[in-house]
Amino acid sequence: MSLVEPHVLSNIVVAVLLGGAVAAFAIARRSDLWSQAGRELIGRRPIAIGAIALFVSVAMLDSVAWVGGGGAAGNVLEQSRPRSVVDRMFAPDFKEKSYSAPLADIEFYGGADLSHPGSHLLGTDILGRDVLHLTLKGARVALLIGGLTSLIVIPLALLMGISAGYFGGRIDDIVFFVVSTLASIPTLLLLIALIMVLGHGPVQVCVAMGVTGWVGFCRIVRGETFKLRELDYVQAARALGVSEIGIILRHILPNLMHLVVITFVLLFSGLVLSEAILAYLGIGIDGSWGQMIDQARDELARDPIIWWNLVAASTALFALILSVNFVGDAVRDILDPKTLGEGE
Amino acid sequence: MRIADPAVTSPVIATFSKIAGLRDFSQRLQALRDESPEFAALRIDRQYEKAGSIEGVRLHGDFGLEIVLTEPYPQILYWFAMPFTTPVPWEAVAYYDGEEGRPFFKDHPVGCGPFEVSEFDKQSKIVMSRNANWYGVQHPEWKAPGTVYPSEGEAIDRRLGRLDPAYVGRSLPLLDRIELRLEKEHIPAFNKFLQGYYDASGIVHESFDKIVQEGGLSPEMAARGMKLEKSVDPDIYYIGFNMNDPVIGAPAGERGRKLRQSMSLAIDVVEFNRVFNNGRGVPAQSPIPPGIYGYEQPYRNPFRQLDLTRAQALLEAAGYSGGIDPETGKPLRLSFDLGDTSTAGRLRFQFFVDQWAKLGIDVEIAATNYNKFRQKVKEGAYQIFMWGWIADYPDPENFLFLLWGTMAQANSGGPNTANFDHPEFNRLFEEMKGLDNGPERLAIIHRIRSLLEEERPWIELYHRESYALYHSWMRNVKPAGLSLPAAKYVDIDPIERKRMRDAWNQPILWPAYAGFALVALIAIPGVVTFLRERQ
Amino acid sequence: MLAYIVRRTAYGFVVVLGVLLLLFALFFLYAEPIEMARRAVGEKAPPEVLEQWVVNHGYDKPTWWNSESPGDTMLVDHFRSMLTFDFGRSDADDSPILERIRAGMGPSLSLTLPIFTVGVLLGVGLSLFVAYFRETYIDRMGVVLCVLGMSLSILLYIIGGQFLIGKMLRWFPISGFDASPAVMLRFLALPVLVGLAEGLGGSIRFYRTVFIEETGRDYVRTARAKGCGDGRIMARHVLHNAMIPILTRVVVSIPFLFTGSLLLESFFGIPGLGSMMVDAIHGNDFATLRAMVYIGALLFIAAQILTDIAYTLVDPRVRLA
Amino acid sequence: MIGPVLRIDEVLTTFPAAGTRIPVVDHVSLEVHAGEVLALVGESGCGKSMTALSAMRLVPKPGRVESGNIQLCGRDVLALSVSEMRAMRGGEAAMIFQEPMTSLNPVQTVGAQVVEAIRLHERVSFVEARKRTIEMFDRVQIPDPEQRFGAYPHQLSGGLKQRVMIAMAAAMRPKLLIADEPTTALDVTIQAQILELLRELQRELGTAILLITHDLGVVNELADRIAVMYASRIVEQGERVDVLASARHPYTEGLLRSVPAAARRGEALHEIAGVVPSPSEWPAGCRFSTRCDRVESRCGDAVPTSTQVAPGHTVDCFVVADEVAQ
Repeated sequence: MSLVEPHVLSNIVVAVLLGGAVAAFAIARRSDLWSQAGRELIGRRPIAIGAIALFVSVAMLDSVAWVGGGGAAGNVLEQSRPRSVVDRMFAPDFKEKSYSAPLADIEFYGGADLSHPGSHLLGTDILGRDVLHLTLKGARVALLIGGLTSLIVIPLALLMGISAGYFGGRIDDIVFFVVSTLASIPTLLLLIALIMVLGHGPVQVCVAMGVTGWVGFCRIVRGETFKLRELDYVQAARALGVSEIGIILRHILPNLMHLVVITFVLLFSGLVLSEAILAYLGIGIDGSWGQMIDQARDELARDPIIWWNLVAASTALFALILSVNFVGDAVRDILDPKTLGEGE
Repeated sequence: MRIADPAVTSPVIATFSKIAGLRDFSQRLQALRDESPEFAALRIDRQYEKAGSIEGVRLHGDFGLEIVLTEPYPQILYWFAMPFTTPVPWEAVAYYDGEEGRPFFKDHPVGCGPFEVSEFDKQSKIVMSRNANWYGVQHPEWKAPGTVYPSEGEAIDRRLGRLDPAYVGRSLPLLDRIELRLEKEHIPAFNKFLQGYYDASGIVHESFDKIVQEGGLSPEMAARGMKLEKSVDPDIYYIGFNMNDPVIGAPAGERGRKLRQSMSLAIDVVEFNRVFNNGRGVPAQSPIPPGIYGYEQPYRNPFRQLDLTRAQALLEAAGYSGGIDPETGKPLRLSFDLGDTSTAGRLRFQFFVDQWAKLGIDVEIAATNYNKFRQKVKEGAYQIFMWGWIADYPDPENFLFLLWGTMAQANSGGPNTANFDHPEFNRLFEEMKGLDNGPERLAIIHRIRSLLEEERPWIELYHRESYALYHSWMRNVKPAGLSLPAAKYVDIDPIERKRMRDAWNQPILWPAYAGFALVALIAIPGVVTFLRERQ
Repeated sequence: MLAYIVRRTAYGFVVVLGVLLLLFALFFLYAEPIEMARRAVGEKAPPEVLEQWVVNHGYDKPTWWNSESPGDTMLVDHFRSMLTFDFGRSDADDSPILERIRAGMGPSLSLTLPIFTVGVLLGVGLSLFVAYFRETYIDRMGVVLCVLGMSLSILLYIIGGQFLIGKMLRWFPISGFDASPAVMLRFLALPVLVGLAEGLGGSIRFYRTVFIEETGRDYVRTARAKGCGDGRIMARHVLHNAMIPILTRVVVSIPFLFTGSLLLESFFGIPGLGSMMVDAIHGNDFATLRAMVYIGALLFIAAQILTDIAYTLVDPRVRLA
Repeated sequence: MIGPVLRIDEVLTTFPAAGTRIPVVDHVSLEVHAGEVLALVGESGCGKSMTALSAMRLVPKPGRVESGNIQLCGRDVLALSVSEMRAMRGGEAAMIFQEPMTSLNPVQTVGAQVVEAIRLHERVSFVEARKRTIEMFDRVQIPDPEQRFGAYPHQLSGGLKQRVMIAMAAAMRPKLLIADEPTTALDVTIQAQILELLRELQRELGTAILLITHDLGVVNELADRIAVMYASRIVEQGERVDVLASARHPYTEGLLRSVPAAARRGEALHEIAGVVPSPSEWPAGCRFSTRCDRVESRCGDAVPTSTQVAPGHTVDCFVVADEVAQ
């Protein structure tokens, strides 16, 4: 047993993220450019941003967990498991024996009475688990896929892209070769092969997605750095004897930040959608909406049709992606309408 | 001889090596091939001839074969009934050598049945068409009687109309072509059956309730003229424990045994079948499935009846009171190792985990891909697993050897993945396997059964029940498991099929028109104003 | 020109070597050959058979370096077999891979080719329509619909298409494949429809952006000022200039014509290369996967070279240096 | 011909923004007579180009001409059919633009683009059109015209590209040539050459020119009359001499004083306080009132109307109107 329990770790991560968000907010407020962009964004897409905020807060609440306080009497296992805030919104024994329709009071097949009649807002799945609960928990996985992968993609792409674009020459040749090689392999296949090698699990899937995902952004960073390097004030800084690292940190990196923000938003939806495909291939992440959809797709063949599983998971997925796409469009319009051609 | 040919890499060579001299022959052949390339280039029958004969196989005239075994092994008779020992003309083997555009022999089966394989696509379909050279064909020159539809049969055949006089005397086979399709997604496949694009199908469990009600066809389906056939498969699905594991296996002694017993008592397989198999499946009491010698319908395994109170008591006795592991002070943590990462599988395994959770045991699902799983098995780094076994031949030996110490994964890499190596069991098994069916054998099987009750290397789950559906236009179907000899009697009424298919598949087109109208309605005002503005 | 093509191709070849090295690392460095053998031959096989399988498939050789005979390693074998297109036999069922690829190409193409051609035509056509009505509610609705379409998972398109069009409305058979052309059309209609619907949102939006960007350019104003009509401007000026981004997008998707669509093929029971890959994934069939990934990469690299050459034909500004 | 070549009367052109429509050309009236050069002057973003584009009915979407009357060669531009308007453009009235770099189609040879301009209006063979194009190239002093015919825009310098643009515009001997900042993007030496060329053409072909510029030097060089725009409105209009020598509107005065001129060597360069307000910040009444050094309280209340200060010289300013009245 490791020293740090997973739930403690995730609590720490949440704290760090919140701290980071506050810090980022404070920094952004001081900069006119960013605070103005932020205001404009909120003005343009209030609903989409609200939806994303909702998803994020659900995911956060599902990440803050602690042991104890509840659990069925006498069941040591339930009591010893960490339960998140979202879990605590549902009773620990909020389970039926099998399917029940939304708000039903008898089991869908078999017709036995439910132990929680009329209280499963979105019904239950084949194991009798509350669908609303599962759907809410999916938010955390979706954000993990998008967030963790971006944490891999963005620094990697920045490191490689800036060094290639700034130093040029040999380094550029090598980076460009690696990028061409990775880009040549069909993404989905490379992803699958990587997951086969790395194994299953959320971290492995995110790492695999990161490895396949950084290439496109790296190209953009490389091109932009190329341009920035030639700018007068960068040349001037170099003439004044500012160190290379200093120039990169002070002049290059800040001017790439808008690209980072745009890429993050655009990357996100692609990643979450790919996970759904991976789920179909049996190599997705446990508890994701993709997995729920995959589990539920055959249930449409039942009579009467079991639709709420599929609808709940796909609506949640759709709503998140849609909001992110809408916000992404707006972010691109506001921050940089030119550099990032669509679809490339 | 082909089984012994190392180039064939037959998966059953170990079994047939009980034939005296087979292995010697195999080694001689390999040695000769290694020594001289000329030998390896020889025609296959010359190679076999030169390598000498197999000691334990003697010819008796044109139709007799005497085989000597190195040890008593009555089950070999079953093996001889399997496709491995189908006679094969060496000419065909020599001809299909993969050279000059000819396929390899293994990709081009040669045989003499009423149908021949005319297309074999591993991914999607097998097409069989009437074999013009079948011995049963009424050949004008041979003047042989040919094979015709029988007029006699079992009582049940008469009752189910399989002996329709309209068919009696017609020459076989009745069909020109049979297509077996492999579909990866079972729901679309089943829907296609319902729409009449397939003549026969199994039932997917999701649509079971629509098709089958109270054990028979639902009125709607019966009205369509559909027919249903049921059978129990000779197989067993089970959860196994790695008996080498220090917590859950033999090293834990009495403590481990009680833990296994407790966990076995917590699994409600009836509920499992209800949730996942629409109640199909016979709850297993021992490794031996129905239809196999040694299966006794009334027998109930005391540790395979759901009894949470007793399970908790046993857990307490094992020292894990309320599921708490005294070493850590936390619930006992075990891992359920799987080589299946599909989401459908995930739900099934979650079911078991939920049941053990009721005892307070914390079982973690460790689903990896198959290779990783095999690796874990090889390294012995696994605790609980789930597996199934389908009979190769109808003998209890074929099931019980899965627990034989000699076959243990850890000892020999054999299929005894539970690594169950119990001296008493081994002795009983070795005694049982050489015996013919009879009271003596049954008595040993009873002793094995009660030994397994106590030891619990497995939690026996269920034996599958399969249901098959046929459309009304498919005639003379008699279920015969996997074997196909009955296919020559089957007939299809293509006119009826066409009629029904068309009737069931009337497209509903109005939404398309409505959609177009809607798009037009929305777009037209915009286009009109736009064009007007331009002027 | 020729020198450029030669140099570009040479670089492409270097990238191919890089891809091969990566594939080798991916597929050979972690899988235990003996376990692959067990999976392929069957649980019931005795050890000597497994070993024989490993030898037959060449997985018993030293991985990187063989001091006795340097040419006899898995690495060398890997490069040799890939570069000569001698893919050997599948790890799962011992079928010859190249033959299966040949057999699967037809069904894959019969699915992807209509999706590709109709998709490009429809995408360009509809986006022209939307771009023409820009800043009207038709354009705004079009964009919103595109984003909606892009936000749906392909799984939902397939499930929805099969359920709604196949099962409820019964327009087309739910799935299946038939090699005879007349029947094939009926079977392919639904997957093609689903494939089109899935890709259309993204491509319309992409082409629309391209067209709007191009129509906003100064030379269009010039053309207008000299009396060009809208149709002529689109056909003679905008389309030609928009060819460059369109070409990039179109050519890059050509490899997928051959590798097929993983999900569509397996859901609709089309025995193409896509479903072959899904099988290979489920069956841990590395030999097949490796061959398919390699072919996919090869086609992609070839397509890139073609794109670069095509640029020089379309855009006079690109000089061959 | 009777009447002006171009007559713009109370034209209002708007763009949608934030729920309302913002005027970019706000009730502007002006006339260009045959053979004369009218310079439309003002800071960037004051609506000069939009006025010109309105005249050609080329206002980019989503902007549109809301009201007013535009007469081009005696025909009502706003009432013409699409195809009639198309025939006007390039035929009766041609236009050249500020950015020769981007105003030519990069993937077509410059010759083909001029040929297209000719063949759009006249049914002539390609060979004939090519001949005329090369003549035109020669006329606008493109060296080596035969060879330049097949060149792509990126192969030509900025000056040459602008010459091609002029050749294209002049190919059909239009009655009106609208030149939208034709020299802004060019080097000073090239600027002079291009201006010279325009003047020659005007003289030879008798073309009226509507010259849009913010460069008063250019105006001095070429214009016969001047119209000064500020914030979508015309504030002062008159003969070149009148406006340059005795500007009356405070904005025009400011503009003139901010030009470095030999006459006022030694004086500090004037600067108009503040920046041009964006349309959302336009004050009610006189739009210059926020920056005007002669502002009075009434300036914020109502829009000043035109006052004639000399024959053909009008100014929109309350203060000036009072001075004149006195």
